[in-house]
Amino acid sequence: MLIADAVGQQYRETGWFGVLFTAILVTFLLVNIQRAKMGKNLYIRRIAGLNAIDEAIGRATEMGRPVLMVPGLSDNVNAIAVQAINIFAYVSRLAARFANPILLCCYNAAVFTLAQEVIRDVYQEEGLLDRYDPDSVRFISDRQFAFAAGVSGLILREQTAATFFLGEFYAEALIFAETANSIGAIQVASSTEATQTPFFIAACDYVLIGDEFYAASAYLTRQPVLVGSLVGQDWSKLLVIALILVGTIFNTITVQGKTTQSWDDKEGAYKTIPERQNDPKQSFIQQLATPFLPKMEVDRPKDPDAEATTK
Amino acid sequence: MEGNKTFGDVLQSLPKQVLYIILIVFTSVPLFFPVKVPNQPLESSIDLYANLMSVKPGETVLLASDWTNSTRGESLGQFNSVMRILMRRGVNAVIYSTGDPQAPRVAQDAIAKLNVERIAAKQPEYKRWENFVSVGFFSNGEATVNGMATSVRSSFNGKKDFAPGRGLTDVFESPILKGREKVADFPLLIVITGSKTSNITVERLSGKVPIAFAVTGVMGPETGNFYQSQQIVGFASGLKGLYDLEGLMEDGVNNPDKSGNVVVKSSKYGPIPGFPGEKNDGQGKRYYPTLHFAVGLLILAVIIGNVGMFLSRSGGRK
Amino acid sequence: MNLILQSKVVNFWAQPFNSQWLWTGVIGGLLFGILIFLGLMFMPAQFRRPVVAFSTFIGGAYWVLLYIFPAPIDMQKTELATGPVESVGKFLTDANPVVVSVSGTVTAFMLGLGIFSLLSIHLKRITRRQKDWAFSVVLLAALASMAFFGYADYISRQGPDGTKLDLQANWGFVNYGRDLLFDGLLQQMDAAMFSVIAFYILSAAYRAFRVRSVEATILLSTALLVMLSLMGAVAFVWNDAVRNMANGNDFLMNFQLTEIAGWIRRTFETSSLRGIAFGVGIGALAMGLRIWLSLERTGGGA
Amino acid sequence: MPPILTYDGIKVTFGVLATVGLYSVLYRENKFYRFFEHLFLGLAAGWTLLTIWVENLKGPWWDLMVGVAPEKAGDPGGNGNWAYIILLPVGLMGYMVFSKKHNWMSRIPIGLILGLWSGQQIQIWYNTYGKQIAGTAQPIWPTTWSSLTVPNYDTLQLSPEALAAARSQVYLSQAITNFLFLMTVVCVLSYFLFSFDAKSKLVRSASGLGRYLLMIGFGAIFGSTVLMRFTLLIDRMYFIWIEWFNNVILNRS
Repeated sequence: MLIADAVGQQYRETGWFGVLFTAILVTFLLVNIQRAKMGKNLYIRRIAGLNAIDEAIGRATEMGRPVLMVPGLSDNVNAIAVQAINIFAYVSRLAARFANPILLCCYNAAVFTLAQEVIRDVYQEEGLLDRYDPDSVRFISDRQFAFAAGVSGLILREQTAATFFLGEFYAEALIFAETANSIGAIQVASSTEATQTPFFIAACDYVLIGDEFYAASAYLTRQPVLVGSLVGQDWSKLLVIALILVGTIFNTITVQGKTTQSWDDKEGAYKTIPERQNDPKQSFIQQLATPFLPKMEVDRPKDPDAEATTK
Repeated sequence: MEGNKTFGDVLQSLPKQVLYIILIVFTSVPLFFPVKVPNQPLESSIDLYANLMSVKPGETVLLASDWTNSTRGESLGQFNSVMRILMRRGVNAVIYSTGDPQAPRVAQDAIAKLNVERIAAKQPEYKRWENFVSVGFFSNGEATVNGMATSVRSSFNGKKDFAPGRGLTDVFESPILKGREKVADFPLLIVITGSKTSNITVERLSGKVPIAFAVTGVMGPETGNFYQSQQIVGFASGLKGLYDLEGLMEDGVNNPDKSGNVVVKSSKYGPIPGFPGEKNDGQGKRYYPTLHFAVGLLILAVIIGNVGMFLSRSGGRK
Repeated sequence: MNLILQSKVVNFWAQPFNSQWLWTGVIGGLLFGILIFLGLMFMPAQFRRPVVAFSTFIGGAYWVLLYIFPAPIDMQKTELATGPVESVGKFLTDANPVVVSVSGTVTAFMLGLGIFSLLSIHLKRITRRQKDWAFSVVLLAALASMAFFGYADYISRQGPDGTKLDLQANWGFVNYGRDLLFDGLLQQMDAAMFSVIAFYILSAAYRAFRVRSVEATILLSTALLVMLSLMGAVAFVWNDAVRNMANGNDFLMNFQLTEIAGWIRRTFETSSLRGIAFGVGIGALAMGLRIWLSLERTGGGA
Repeated sequence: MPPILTYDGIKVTFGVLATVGLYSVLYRENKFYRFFEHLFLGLAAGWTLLTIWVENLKGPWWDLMVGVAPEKAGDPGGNGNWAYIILLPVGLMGYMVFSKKHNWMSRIPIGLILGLWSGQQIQIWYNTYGKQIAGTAQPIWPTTWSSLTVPNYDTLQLSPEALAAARSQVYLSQAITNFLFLMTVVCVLSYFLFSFDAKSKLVRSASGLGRYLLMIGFGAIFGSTVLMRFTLLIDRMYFIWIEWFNNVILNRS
């Protein structure tokens, strides 16, 4: 009984490791954000796709055609959508200065709300609120292919000169990319869905691959917080790499040995088996990742309103 | 300009519309002439089949049906095959959806069609409430699945389905949900999806219950990732996976056919029977041959483009 | 929290269905909410960021706590917690459905904003007789009829004999209307738009897949190999050829098309996806952290 | 009665019209497409409007707030938890976004949703990636040299024990594969290191290699996902030619 008080389910056996690992990552991030805030200037490597943004907007201005932005098809307002909107805030700032019309098409109402709010702020900060048209940030549809149809319709009718597809994109990615390509618009694209990236690579001018998307706002705005967190992310990646390498070594050594035991998840216990090589599952790193939880029963007093509460 | 185009340039700049028309022809004509294509099932498909066949009759599985008609081309076939296996082995199913508000209806329609087929074949009907309950749709997928990790009962709380003669009744009064609290009380969780819900399920439930997937081809690679790290026990991906499944239902695994030769071998499993003679093929059999023509055309187009490029390059040098 | 929002036993927070006390509570709560609303409206500007930051923090705090706070071991719903730690743990797990419905509800209220945006844009277009205003009429008409038939159909399916409507024979006008609009049109258009991608793949591949650079060549050749391996017939023929050549030699058997493609996918596809996933995952974690603690300037953090 | 005049016939015909209408954009943007595009958007929006109440508010909010009516005599029914009403004003704050003066208030509900999302990220990170990290760490040195590649278990007849033992071995080919897998993951990860000076030779070569390995991965992804796209087109063609033209128009089925 005491054990239940002392250790929670998630800390049994090696369960604590997951929590600890996450904690370390979080610390990495916070520490580096702090470092950056204290004015330590940190290096970021060049990201080709992002330098294209200014070029694209410039081109749109010359042609006097609108810039179209799509913050992905997130089901709800989440970090990916927020990140996309952060980048679009930068884009709209430039567009606002050049008095270039913008068009921001949203898939989700909450994202639409946020975008509406953020973009308005941008124009306000630039002191160009008179140039801001609330209808330039639109909700199109929250049905994937209705959205696809609507956006490609807009691209074709408005003859957009530059298009930005940044965020969570799925199958519709290629519809946007090819439609934009057919009217010769510059496309800067990125999907956090790795499975869509090849299609963007095939059809778009500039593609941000995977993580570059999260690096974007730091790269563009150089806000200390963002840069710091980016460095923190790198540290975290190095930690993951380190863990993988250590794990590989442990694993390689472990399997050289032999065993007559094997863990049975259903039983929640070891059972004896004829001799064979060690299962990599029994190596140190594997046990950290997947704790072998023995069965454990704790009996407690029954709840008087149990009937009522379980109804 | 148009005049002095070399042959290479022409090959490189075929008008889109022409390609499109050819594609339509290539994907239409073969439909009228279905043929059986030889095939070797993928290991992941065999694992899926084996796991489906290993559920004991009378047991109840969780079935997340997260597809609608927009991925009908792949998901409907997969759903049908999975349901056929469950029905024939007398396994009950608790059907819920986190993908699309419409998914439950689509699933029920599909089951209704399968029942017509069963009755025609003099097999018992797969009855609502006694063989399957439809829990319905959950608008906040992440959180619901997260809740299932701690207690299925609390996350399905208040959901109702039609009980014969009683109208809408709390699903937990259904015989097939008797005494099932935790997700671990179910022998298998099957996710048939056309969207990302499969990832959500793995993130929240992996390790708590055996999970099997039937996903659309585009989700295949990601799913393979989970499969390899043993977060899921097996999966069918896209039309290929479906065609595998239909084949396995015909031949079984390590299972000699009439003429005694084993069609599908796997050292992982003992003999697993199939359902020879019953209606096993559906969409897979119908679409898979046509797919060959479509992909063939794609490859051809790429080759033509490259040939054109080389021609005009060498032309440039002269 | 679960005491306030999910108590099943009657107490101050939970009242029987349709009892006058329940409605008193509802109205009282509403008035209270309106007061807060007004309070916020006239609150001095310097408190705005803190308020937003607070609401964000509270939201995240629940999941973080749920993650790090010791969860009771093997706790059944019908059991009582023993000791303070357990009772907090139980509270957190029990609160799960409440948090779910809270986030779900707040999101749901937002949905209306989308419709609002659509209406404002298209009504404007119609009243000002702007270009394509006729199509805006189509859009609004479709919106109205879908909503009407959908809701009428939903109503008709409530109650004990709702199951009847699973059979087309028992359908009424509204059921047909909904079926035609939803299954007949909306779903079909979904599928149609989805399948348009096939055309675009063809044109994109034709245009872009040229062996210009090393990278392009690698990408192209892998793609071709995998595609071929997934074409059952091709794979079968190739494998057959190899099997005949190999006659029993295990090593040569590895050159079956499916083997090669499978190996590439297992070795490179999965691994590169995983590499990307780690990066993106960490990115999302970092972003989540920054948002949760409102460290960012633009975006949700105010 | 000919199938074209039955309800199902009409329904299918509508579907075909819509499909053709949307396909017409492949030729070029035209009024026909524009009509179906707006029809599509309208229907979708109507459906959303419907789901706001039916799917997202009635069950998860209203019913919890006002409780459920007793079904049969003696059944107390579900109690209502009136405090849920407080979510209404919170949700409505989002609508302030259109106000010139108080638009900031829309950030409160958004903040709440974002907060819930961010918290979950921290909660699920390890559950998602922990296993994959461990799964990436595989033995890269063989345990046996008896055979360089994995023997074909199907051909050699082994007792279950012997088979299990044989399976537990790591053969050279597996070791190499594992190594390549490991290398790909590591190189790809280091390709996404942004803050390290590219002068460091190790990082540069690793990330350079990473980019090529990525391309192999992307190629494979393209190859394996492209088929699905065609499948859906084939399904459409089946719908038009078989389900409509053949079964409805020619009335052969």
